[in-house]
Amino acid sequence: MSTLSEVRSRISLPNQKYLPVLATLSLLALMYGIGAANYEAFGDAQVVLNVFIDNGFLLVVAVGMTFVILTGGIDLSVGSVVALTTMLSASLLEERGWPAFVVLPLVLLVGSALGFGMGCIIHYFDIQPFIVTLAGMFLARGLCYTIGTSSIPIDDPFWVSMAQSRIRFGEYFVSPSVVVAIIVVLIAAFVLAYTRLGRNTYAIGGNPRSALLMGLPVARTKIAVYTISGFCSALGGVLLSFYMLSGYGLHAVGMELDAIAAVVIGGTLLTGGSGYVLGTLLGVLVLGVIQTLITFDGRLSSWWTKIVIGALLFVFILLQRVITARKR
Amino acid sequence: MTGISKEFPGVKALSDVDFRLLPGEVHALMGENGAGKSTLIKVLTGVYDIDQGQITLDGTDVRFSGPLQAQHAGISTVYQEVNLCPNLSVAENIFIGREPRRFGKIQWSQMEKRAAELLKRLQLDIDVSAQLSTYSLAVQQMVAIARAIDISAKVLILDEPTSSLDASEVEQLFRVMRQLKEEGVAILFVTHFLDQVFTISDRITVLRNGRLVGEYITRELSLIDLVGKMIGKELEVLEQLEEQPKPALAALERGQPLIEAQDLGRKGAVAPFNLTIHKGEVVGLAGLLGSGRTEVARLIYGADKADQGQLLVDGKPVAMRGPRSAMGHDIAFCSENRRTEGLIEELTVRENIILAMQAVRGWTRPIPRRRQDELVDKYIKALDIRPANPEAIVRNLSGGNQQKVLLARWLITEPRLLILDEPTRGIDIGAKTEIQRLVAALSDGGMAVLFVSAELEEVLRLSHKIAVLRDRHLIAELANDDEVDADRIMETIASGARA
Amino acid sequence: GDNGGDSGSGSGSDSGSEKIVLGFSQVGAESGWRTANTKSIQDSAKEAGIELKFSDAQQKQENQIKAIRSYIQQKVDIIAFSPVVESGWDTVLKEAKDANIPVILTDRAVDSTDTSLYKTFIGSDFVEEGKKAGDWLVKEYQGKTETVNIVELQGTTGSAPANDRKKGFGDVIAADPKFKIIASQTGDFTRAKGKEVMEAFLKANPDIDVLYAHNDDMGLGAIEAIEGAGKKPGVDIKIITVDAVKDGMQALADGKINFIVECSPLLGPQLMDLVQKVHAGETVPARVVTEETTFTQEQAKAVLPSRQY
Amino acid sequence: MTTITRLAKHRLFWPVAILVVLLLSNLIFTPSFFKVEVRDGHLYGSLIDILRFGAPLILVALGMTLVIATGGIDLSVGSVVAICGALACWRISEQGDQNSVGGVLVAVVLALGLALLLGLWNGFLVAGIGIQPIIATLILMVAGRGLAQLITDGQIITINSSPYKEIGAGYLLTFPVPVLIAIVVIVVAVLLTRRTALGMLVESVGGNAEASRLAGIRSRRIKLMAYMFAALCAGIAGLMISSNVSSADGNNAGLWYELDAILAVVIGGTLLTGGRFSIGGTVIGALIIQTLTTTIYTIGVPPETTLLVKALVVTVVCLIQSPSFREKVFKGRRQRPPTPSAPTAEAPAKVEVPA
Ligand SMILES: Nc1ncnc2c1ncn2[C@@H]1O[C@H](COP(=O)(O)OP(=O)(O)OP(=O)(O)O)[C@@H](O)[C@H]1O
Ligand SMILES: Nc1ncnc2c1ncn2[C@@H]1O[C@H](COP(=O)(O)OP(=O)(O)OP(=O)(O)O)[C@@H](O)[C@H]1O
Ligand SMILES: [Mg+2]
Ligand SMILES: [Mg+2]
Repeated sequence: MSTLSEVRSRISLPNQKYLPVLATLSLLALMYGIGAANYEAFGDAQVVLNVFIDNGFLLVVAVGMTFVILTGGIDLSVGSVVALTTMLSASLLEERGWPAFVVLPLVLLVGSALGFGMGCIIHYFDIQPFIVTLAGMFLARGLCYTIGTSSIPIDDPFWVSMAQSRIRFGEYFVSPSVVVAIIVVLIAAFVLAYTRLGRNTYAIGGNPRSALLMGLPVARTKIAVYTISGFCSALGGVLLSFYMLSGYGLHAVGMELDAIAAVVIGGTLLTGGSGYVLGTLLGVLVLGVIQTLITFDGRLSSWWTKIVIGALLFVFILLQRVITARKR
Repeated sequence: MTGISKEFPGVKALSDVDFRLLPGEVHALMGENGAGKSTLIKVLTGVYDIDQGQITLDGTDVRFSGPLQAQHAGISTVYQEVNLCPNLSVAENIFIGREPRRFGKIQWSQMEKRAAELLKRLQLDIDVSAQLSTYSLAVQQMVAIARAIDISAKVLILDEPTSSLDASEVEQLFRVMRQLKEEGVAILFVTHFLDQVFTISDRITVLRNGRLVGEYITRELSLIDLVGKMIGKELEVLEQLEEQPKPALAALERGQPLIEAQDLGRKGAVAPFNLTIHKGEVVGLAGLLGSGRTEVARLIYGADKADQGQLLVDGKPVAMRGPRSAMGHDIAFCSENRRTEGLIEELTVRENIILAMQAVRGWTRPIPRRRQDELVDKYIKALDIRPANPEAIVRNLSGGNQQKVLLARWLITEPRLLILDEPTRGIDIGAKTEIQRLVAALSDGGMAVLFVSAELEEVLRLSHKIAVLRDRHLIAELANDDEVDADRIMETIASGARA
Repeated sequence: GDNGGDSGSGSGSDSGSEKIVLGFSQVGAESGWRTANTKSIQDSAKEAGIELKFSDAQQKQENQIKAIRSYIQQKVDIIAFSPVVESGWDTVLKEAKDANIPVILTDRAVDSTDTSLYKTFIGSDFVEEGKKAGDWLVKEYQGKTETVNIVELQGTTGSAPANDRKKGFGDVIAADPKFKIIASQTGDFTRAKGKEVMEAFLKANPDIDVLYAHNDDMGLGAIEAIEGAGKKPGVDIKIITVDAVKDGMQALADGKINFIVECSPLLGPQLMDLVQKVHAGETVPARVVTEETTFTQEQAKAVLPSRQY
Repeated sequence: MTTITRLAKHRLFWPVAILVVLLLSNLIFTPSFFKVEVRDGHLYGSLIDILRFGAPLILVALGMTLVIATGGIDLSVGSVVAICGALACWRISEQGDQNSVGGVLVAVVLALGLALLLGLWNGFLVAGIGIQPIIATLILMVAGRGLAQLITDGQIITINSSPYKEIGAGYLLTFPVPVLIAIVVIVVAVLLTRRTALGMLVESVGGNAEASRLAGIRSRRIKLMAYMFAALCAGIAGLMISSNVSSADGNNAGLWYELDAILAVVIGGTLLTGGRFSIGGTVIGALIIQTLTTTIYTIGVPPETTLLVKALVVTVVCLIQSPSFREKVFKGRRQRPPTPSAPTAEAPAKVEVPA
């Protein structure tokens, strides 16, 4: 038996399960290097920080999505919940004049409640997450329009200070939203790796039937991940409303796809059970850097922009695939 | 449990069954495939709702809404198919839901330490931090058992835990079971191995066609009686089983080998080996758990790509690009893990059976429906698949019947080499004899068979030649003559000498 | 001084003649109108010898903000953009101001209270366009008393042109109770949706007198639906649209549309002029209105041969 | 067992019931909803509209069904719709005589050829390279839209070709041509999947990929075919849509079609996880969606509340479809008889239909 275990430990190198993440990270670095070589101002570290500033809300949303996808589910409602949050915050703050410390928890609660509701329907009535969250998407977007169809500016002092204050170190700066997003990532990484909730999430993604038969709290976990996703969407919405200082029913259209793409590019399997929040962070950065590359170039027409985004995505995923396949 | 009834659409799985389980006993639940054993267990632990009847635990009426609740009430279960999460590590699979924590934070290192200790108790020495899916089915079964016994429960339910375990692992399991019994745990045990029943159990309850036949004290029941109770008729089966002769070696004409593996190997899976298989020959593979039998079979079939050596078919080297090319050379492979590598659970019995045959013909040439029905009916009868409904969804079949469906899929392709990896896993004795007879008949008819089974007796009974594996090396090839028996093979393995 | 952009400029590697670098963030390419707008800007930038950094926001405000931030990073001389919506620009505009980069708005205003955040705004007034459409209708039905049944094809729900064109039109006709909007639905600014919605309108409402479409494309789709129902567009049902793209003008000249309010995308030359002025430190008016007109069927016939887009 | 309860157990019972209820509910607002008349020598009426506008969606959903059955998903269909419409219209606009039938045929063949190529690309990424389907097709979803706009140069190409117009807006023997095309494709799809072994092989690949591989199924080839079929269907839909309005809009044609198509498939009872699929279910699902859209337009729901209505209907649809919802609701109502009646060979009907 001793040789056997030797063979096995030789086969499963400790870092093997992190390989996709490492591959993504190195490709990302490569992409940044190419950008820095081609565009003068690209090498500036502030460009990287700007990617964080510009994608903090997406990051938070994608973290929530990671939980859902890890269970093998999907949440299409995130973009709409983001929009609803901005709209709700704006209308409560500006049209009702409610104070920020009431509005903030309230909108987070609304987002979580929506997620909770969808989770319950998905679990108890055994309906595919795709349609339930699609209905949730229609609902949240529809609620936005019932609040109003035009965009509402926010000038609540708290919101404005969150939007415009900068956390500086030397000549570089980030926005408070970035700090919030990073904290969310850290908490999520901890929850997934070190708590029962996190491990149950992976277990359900691995095999839901087994998870049930192993006596894991499937109901609680499934509902919890959709609630988390709802919460993260709402938090993302708050960050977006910091970013934009406005509420609008057409904000974050299609953000669910960005979030899903970020999660999947980060190496998480859409079938569930495998992936890391760190990967999601990298996925968001990949999308952000691609976009930055294109604005720095500034010569592409609208359609070439799309084609180039697709092509870069393709090259990236192809390389990622090649690297991980060879090492396996 | 009293008066339990459970009905699925179209099938009465249990009708008015009484069952009791006392503390400090090992109680065997017996019956043919599809008798309702697993259903009884699932009803007891709340996986299914009961239509009728009552469950009493420690004198109080209970009705669980699911395994979680049953676990809280002190019932720990290993369900029939390995129900673990393949994407998690071995240690996690053992401890998930009960991880050692400090301030809510899971203590990974402690968990892995304890998992390793626990598996040592079952004499299993593996890397517990590796993903479960990298291990063979047998190891997974052991892990599931480890999980169940570590939940210090009042009741331990084991549904066919030994179906792919070797004698020594079974021995370890029994040791632990006896220990738990001493501690007053009530153990419910399901198996199709009659000798195991008589070794370990105190009492036996027999089910037949979803009805209770009776409850017996093991000591007072003879083997013959038990079989009689299970199948409900007199026992030609068992007699046949005993009188089956060893296959006659001499009768085989040796021509050109059908299949010849030359230094075939794959890094990390199995060391390069040589093996020849002739037409009409049954070659058995023997070895301990994880010795590489499955790997040998998969390499020959091309399910995994070999990175060394070559394979000759009819004396000509062939490039194995995957199962497809193997099938092109009339090689068939019935895999050990029917659930992940065998059946398509949502499809019907008919579709599963004709699948491989259809795959060879390609999608443009469907097998005419009439022919499908003929073939399927023939094998449903031959293997006694129940329910005998070709349109039943395979997911809803009992474990043993699923195995028969998988077997039927490959038998109808009429290959020249049939690779059977644990084909009798979870199959009742009646059907097992039937399958053994079939294999013998097929080899008489000229089909070569590579036979892998954890049950050494079975290998000995069927094979002309036995290849012995140890630690992923093929160490010996023994002609199955009169001198060879189980002990001799164990000796060979133990000495590790290369022949 | 306003003119701080010079010192830091130079993302272009070519030294020598100091080319003005203009960062322009376009909304997207969601319609022919928008593409014409983009083209006009690109062409006139080339003509004026201005280096244009163009980016397409795909109808997303966050993308526009990202682009503007990236222009600040690249230290362009001037930033111009067509805001997707009015609100939510203060933060990034402040950053631009801090970096001493002047900003010009095109096509649409922002609702910022701090007007120092941008130099000038050049573009159309959507409410005004709606009003013009309403005015024509009021004049057309002057002196008649029976009710006029109007159906409206709105633009994308929530978008500024849809909101404003609806409002302007509604305000004008509200004065007279004989005008009744009996159905109003979004056609997403597209021909296909315009046709589909109009089909449904025709089934549900037997007598429609007037169709008001928020852009030409929806109007053109609706015309097909009307013809399919065996009615004559422009005669049985009077049609008013906004934009005046070429296909629309053709239909107007053919008598299938009755009135088009122009919304000109050809801002390029005017914009470049402003860019040069701002860069040179000259004072510019805070609001530059593009010259826009309206077309009747006769006017359309006259100008059709000379339309550029 | 009565016929009704037997009917109720049919896979398509609930989707059909929902469709019927949705259609009937129109009567309240529009009494003439079911009126179908012949106008100008062709059928005319709301029901015909539903079929006509539903045809492209049915096609796209049909292709999507096969892709989903293999365990994949195709997000690029909307872009393929746009590309094919754009290519065909561009080609026609380039030729001297837009009304030449030959020229139109060439354009159609070109466009559908390109669609097959795009499907091949998707299939290659998924089956050849092994990229997760959602991300593999996302590439074409993003880039394809750009491609379509590249073809149209960002403008809307308007053409004036009566043969081309037949595809999306024509009538044959009073029947709308797009509906006839859709019927032909449905029949072909049914024959292709159920008369050959393709359907079963697709289901087995989607049900358990590894087991299928070991059973010797060429799953790559099957997946490739599924993606190509999906793209072809999307291509035909693209032709219909552009022909219907005689113009190609690279940016808006087929926008968000993928969501509607997936929704149709899911409402039709096919699981997104792959395996068993139902073409009939998909067709009904697509009709439900189109009926909903038409209903919203017809009864005059204000655009701001359209989405709320959609959310409501989708929720109700999926709740009613869910067996466990019906069971739970009925259990509550039925109060569970204390002793179930004598066991018979048949299972008690889980659903009761209020007749
Ligand atoms: N979910 C289900 N739906 C329909 N029928 C089912 C379902 N589960 C089990 N059955 C049927 O119930 C009967 C009893 O099955 P069960 O799994 O209890 O048998 P078993 O005694 O465990 O057999 P084995 O020894 O083969 O494991 C079988 O006929 C089976 O087909
Ligand atoms: N690369 C690898 N890394 C880790 N584990 C591996 C690897 N390759 C194979 N294994 C595991 O080791 C097992 C080798 O044992 P194999 O199944 O061939 O033995 P066996 O004699 O059939 O034993 P069993 O009775 O357990 O089926 C494989 O089934 C597989 O689960
Ligand atoms: Mg069983
Ligand atoms: Mg094995």
